Amino acid sequence: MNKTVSDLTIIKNTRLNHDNYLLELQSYIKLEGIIPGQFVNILVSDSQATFLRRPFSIFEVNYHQNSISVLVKVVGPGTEKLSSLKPSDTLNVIFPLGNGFSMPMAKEKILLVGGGVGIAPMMQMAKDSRELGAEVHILLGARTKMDHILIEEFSRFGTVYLTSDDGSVGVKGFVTNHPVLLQNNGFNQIYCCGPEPMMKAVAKKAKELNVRCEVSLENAMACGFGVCLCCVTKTTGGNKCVCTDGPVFNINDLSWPI
Amino acid sequence: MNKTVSDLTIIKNTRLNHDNYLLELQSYIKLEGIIPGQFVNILVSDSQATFLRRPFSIFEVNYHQNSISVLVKVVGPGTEKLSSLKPSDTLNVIFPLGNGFSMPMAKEKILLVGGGVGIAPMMQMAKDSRELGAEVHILLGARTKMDHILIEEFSRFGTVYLTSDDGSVGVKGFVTNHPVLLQNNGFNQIYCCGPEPMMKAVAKKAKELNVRCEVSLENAMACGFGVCLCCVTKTTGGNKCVCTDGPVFNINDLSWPI
Amino acid sequence: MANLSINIHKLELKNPVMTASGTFGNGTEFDDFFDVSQLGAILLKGTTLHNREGNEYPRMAETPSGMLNAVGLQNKGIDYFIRHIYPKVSEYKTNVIINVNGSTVEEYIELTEKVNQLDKIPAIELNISCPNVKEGGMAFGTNVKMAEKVTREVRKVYEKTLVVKLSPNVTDIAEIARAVEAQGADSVSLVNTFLGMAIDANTMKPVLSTITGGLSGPAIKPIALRMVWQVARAVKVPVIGIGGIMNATDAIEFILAGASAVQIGTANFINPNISVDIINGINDYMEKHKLKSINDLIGGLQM
Amino acid sequence: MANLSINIHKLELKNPVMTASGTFGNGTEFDDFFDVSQLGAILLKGTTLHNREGNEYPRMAETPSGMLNAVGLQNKGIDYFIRHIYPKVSEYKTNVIINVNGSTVEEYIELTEKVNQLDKIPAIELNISCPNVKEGGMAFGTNVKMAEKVTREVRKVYEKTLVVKLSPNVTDIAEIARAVEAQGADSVSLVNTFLGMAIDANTMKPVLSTITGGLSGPAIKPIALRMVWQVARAVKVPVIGIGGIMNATDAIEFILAGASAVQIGTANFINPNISVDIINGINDYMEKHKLKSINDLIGGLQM
Ligand SMILES: Cc1cc2nc3c(=O)[nH]c(=O)nc-3n(C[C@H](O)[C@H](O)[C@H](O)COP(=O)(O)OP(=O)(O)OC[C@H]3O[C@@H](n4cnc5c(N)ncnc54)[C@H](O)[C@@H]3O)c2cc1C
Ligand SMILES: Cc1cc2nc3c(=O)[nH]c(=O)nc-3n(C[C@H](O)[C@H](O)[C@H](O)COP(=O)(O)OP(=O)(O)OC[C@H]3O[C@@H](n4cnc5c(N)ncnc54)[C@H](O)[C@@H]3O)c2cc1C
Ligand SMILES: Cc1cc2nc3c(=O)[nH]c(=O)nc-3n(C[C@H](O)[C@H](O)[C@H](O)COP(=O)(O)O)c2cc1C
Ligand SMILES: Cc1cc2nc3c(=O)[nH]c(=O)nc-3n(C[C@H](O)[C@H](O)[C@H](O)COP(=O)(O)O)c2cc1C
Ligand code: FES
Ligand code: FES
Repeated sequence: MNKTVSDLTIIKNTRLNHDNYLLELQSYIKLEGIIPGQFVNILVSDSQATFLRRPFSIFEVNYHQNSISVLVKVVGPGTEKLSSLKPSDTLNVIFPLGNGFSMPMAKEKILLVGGGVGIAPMMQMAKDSRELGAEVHILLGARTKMDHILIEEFSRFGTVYLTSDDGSVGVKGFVTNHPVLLQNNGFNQIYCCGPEPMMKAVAKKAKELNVRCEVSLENAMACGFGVCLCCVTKTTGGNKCVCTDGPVFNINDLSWPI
Repeated sequence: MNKTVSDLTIIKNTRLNHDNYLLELQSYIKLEGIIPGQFVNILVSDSQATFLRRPFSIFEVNYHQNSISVLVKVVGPGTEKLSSLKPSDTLNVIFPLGNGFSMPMAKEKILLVGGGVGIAPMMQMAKDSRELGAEVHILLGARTKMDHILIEEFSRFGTVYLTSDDGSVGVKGFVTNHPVLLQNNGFNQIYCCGPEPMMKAVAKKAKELNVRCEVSLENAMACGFGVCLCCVTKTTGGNKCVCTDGPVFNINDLSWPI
Repeated sequence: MANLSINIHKLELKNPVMTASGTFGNGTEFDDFFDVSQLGAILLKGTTLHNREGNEYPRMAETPSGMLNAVGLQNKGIDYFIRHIYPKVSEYKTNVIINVNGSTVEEYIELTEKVNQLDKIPAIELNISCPNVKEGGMAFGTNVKMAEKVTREVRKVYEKTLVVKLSPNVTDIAEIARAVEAQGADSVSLVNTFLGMAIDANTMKPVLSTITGGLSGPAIKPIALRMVWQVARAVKVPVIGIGGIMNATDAIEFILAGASAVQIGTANFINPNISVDIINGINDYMEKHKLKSINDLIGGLQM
Repeated sequence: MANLSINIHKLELKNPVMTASGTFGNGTEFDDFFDVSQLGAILLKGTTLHNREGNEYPRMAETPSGMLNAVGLQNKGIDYFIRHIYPKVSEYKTNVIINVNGSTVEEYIELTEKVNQLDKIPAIELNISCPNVKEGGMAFGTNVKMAEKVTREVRKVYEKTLVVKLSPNVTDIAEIARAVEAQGADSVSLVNTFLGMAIDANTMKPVLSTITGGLSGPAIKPIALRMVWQVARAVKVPVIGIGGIMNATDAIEFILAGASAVQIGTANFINPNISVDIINGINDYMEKHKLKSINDLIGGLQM
């Protein structure tokens, strides 16, 4: 769909754990053809500390009820404010933004890797990929058991694997320590979102395994729709905007030293 | 009491009419010896448009329940935000500030004149004056009947007279058109708060009648406790701070051309 | 509808609202949001003779009521522009203005000569105030002699409307404005960004890859407004006001201070529709104040 | 508790947190809120030789993340100060510094000579940057020659610590800093306020009686921080950072940029206790980052 600036109404705000909230937003503009990996840019009004909008991945789209949801991890004043909102509060949102993931084909075996709040774009991705007939595997990494959220929801769409830094759940260590990534499991594609060091490690692994891999970057943004040129990342084709040419990039196009 | 910076909790927010709200605030610091005409300076957090605090007259003090209330007229972003607050929300407040009115003696006949939201400091003034044994008369001016609020509450402490610009209630015209001010009614003192032109007109009248008169000014303030020197008014003794030397001034001390 | 049209030298604006260079892409990025032909003019992003990759990421820091940027004139160069972007933007039914940048006077001249060939570009904005490049940029705008020189030389090769964009990072901006006016500038636009800096106390490092960057947004509005007021009293050519304009009231303040037109910058990031909203807001204000023509508002500050 | 003590020339500070002149009254106004002796130093409000009534009301305009003031050095003059205020403030167990103002070099000298007699005043801050007075003030701070002259002449009559307070309304603040250092300044403090303006679109009038005023508050922080960083690299004397510091993190940013101490201004209006909170916040930060002495933090920016 075309980019739009629109007031969305909060239908539901669910506290998932100590610092993660799931906001469900009603749209009055008809939602159509949103691609997993696209994002929204939210104006956090009424907060002295937030001048610019705040970008969030689209966590899930519900075309039936014409709503989208975003997963918000509280890290500063903007996310703090968002986490405190209540049903019937409204948010001014620009969406849908960015390119989104390239979708797998039927029968393809894919691995979605999400670290921390980087799991956000993976829910819709898992759902849509499953619908397209792909075989979906989902590897989720977090610091501790307490930080792992939405495992059940993910497992509706694929096989879930877990890692935790402290070993309190799943395999101890980073996602790249998990056997599912260590061994060549015949994945056709790997999709990854999380902290940059994690994405680089996964990209490196994918390269070794010779598997096509896309990562979703989270560079700091001022506009979100390609006019300020603040969010650039180096690519083989020069500096590209993460907000329009991304946030999803094929790792081969990035100038990462991997 | 000494000036303090303290978080007060909203106990009640009552909508009085289309643009006036009465906020009742619980204090955890013991309230004592607050003088009618003193004010509080409220931090409106969570609003992009309000950097400085917002001053409000102390409308009423309830020593029993250790609370104070303020009357808020919505005129801009700060007052808008305050009007939207709910019980259990907290406000950071500096109080009590300013000098307050000189209290009448027992048996004195006094007239309190309030125009618009200038009625705010008059409630506690009426209450305390009545308690001191003064004979209290209260003249309230507003634009229309709809803008008149709290008449019943005022009438608990004295005789209430009304004017309205359009004549929809009380005497038509400004407060200075009301017979109670036009004739010499033997008032010992007149106390006035409202828009500056009104206060000047009342001051002029008081001078003609040769009645002692105090007015409460509302100059724009940055600090509220005498350090920025932004809020000055010209007096016979040079520029004085409205926030510390006032807000209440004897009209003879002001350099008003009356 | 009040009459909002105003001329800046030969440039005919249907209303005084333009978008600021570097904050509006090539205009086409706004097609999804509104018809940019409604604007008085659009300023394209800073253009140079050759392709420039700009500075390293991070290029942005949020600040209280503002932001720092260190983009550093990333653009594909004028030839790419002429081939790929010009055909699209020349379809717009509004004035499309190129923001011209160079690191030497010769570069400014060569670029201007190329732009001069473009029929559908009725004006250039000579950017002598970019704080984010190592060579040229702000150095031209903070030195009277250099500002004079580059204006004089560009004037020689350009006959259409020449706007010179001034830097606020100076002791006396009116002096620079008078100097470029004397060398033939048809208008001055101000302000570009203020040189600022952000530090991340946690990492103990500068936030921007370039350490310093340009401050924009409402934070700078009071200073920009003062400068526009000073310059409008110092020069005879029309002044274009820029700096922290977020709504119609802000725009009106600049016009009252003496600006004949305004540019909307950072506000576009926060509300992509803001520039049309501002046109409507100015119209409403004029109707409320019973002003028939925008000329009645320009410099209308009462003292 | 980390070691927060630091010396500025002969001035011994128990911590690097001072309050900025004109925002802290005479200190006594804060007695209800906290014990001001906890501070590294307090800067008294701008003092002149003779009584000054200051400018007409209105003197203040709120702006995005900041405020404009046009107080214009209202004070009762040095003789009144010596008689009525000095006895009180000299009781404080911290450094009490006078902010010295004049409209001529002679006035600066005469005032300094009087202050020199006061045992309990270990330093003066020479204000050559007040934007709100018709004569003198900022004119001294925006001109190298004049800044040099007033510093040189005052230096001749003053042997205690001489801090010169710089104006940010200049093209090259490092140049001015170097100039006053060469003339004997023991330290420079920066920045004073930025010249700005506010207009009320409704009334079409300037908000301030003086039309322009001085901008302070977080809005100016990114520019002030950049200037402190530039000056700290340009001079050898200690630098005192000022401008929009609202919390400990802001203060730490200035110290990382090279400031040996900081001054808290407008923040005092919003939270009268902020200066002590900032001392505690700096201490917490140093403990968290395992820094033993404030010297380890000064200029600690990693690039
Ligand atoms: C395309 C995109 C998609 C995103 N999707 C999500 C999502 O689905 N869920 C979610 O919770 N968050 C997501 N983020 C991150 C989210 O935008 C930030 O957490 C948010 O803007 C922080 O705002 P704040 O005011 O709470 O904190 P701030 O005060 O702005 O920041 C707090 C801390 O986080 C750091 N930080 C903030 N933004 C970024 C960034 N973009 N890159 C690196 N560091 C940063 C700051 O430097 C600071 O240290 C996404 C970001 C992008 C660019
Ligand atoms: C000592 C004192 C006591 C006060 N008591 C009360 C009270 O009891 N109840 C109440 O509702 N209000 C009171 N006020 C006024 C109140 O402080 C302002 O209405 C409030 O600060 C406006 O904030 P805002 O953000 O809503 O509007 P802003 O955006 O700050 O202002 C909206 C409009 O009101 C004007 N304005 C704001 N403050 C003042 C002022 N001080 N003088 C003149 N014009 C002003 C502005 O110029 C603007 O046009 C008092 C003011 C003072 C100084
Ligand atoms: C991200 C960004 C990029 C900019 N690029 C340019 C540019 O290329 N050329 C130019 O003259 N000004 C550039 N500017 C300055 C703006 O045009 C404008 O002068 C400045 O931002 C102040 O206006 P504002 O506060 O409304 O944003 C840029 C500003 C920003 C924020
Ligand atoms: C109301 C007010 C009055 C001031 N008076 C003086 C003064 O008398 N002398 C002086 O050197 N600076 C004066 N200043 C400037 C401050 O000391 C400080 O340099 C400036 O406000 C920037 O710091 P801030 O952003 O923390 O306020 C004044 C500032 C304000 C806001
Ligand atoms: S965030 Fe502005 S171009 Fe990407
Ligand atoms: S408001 Fe600051 S002195 Fe009165």
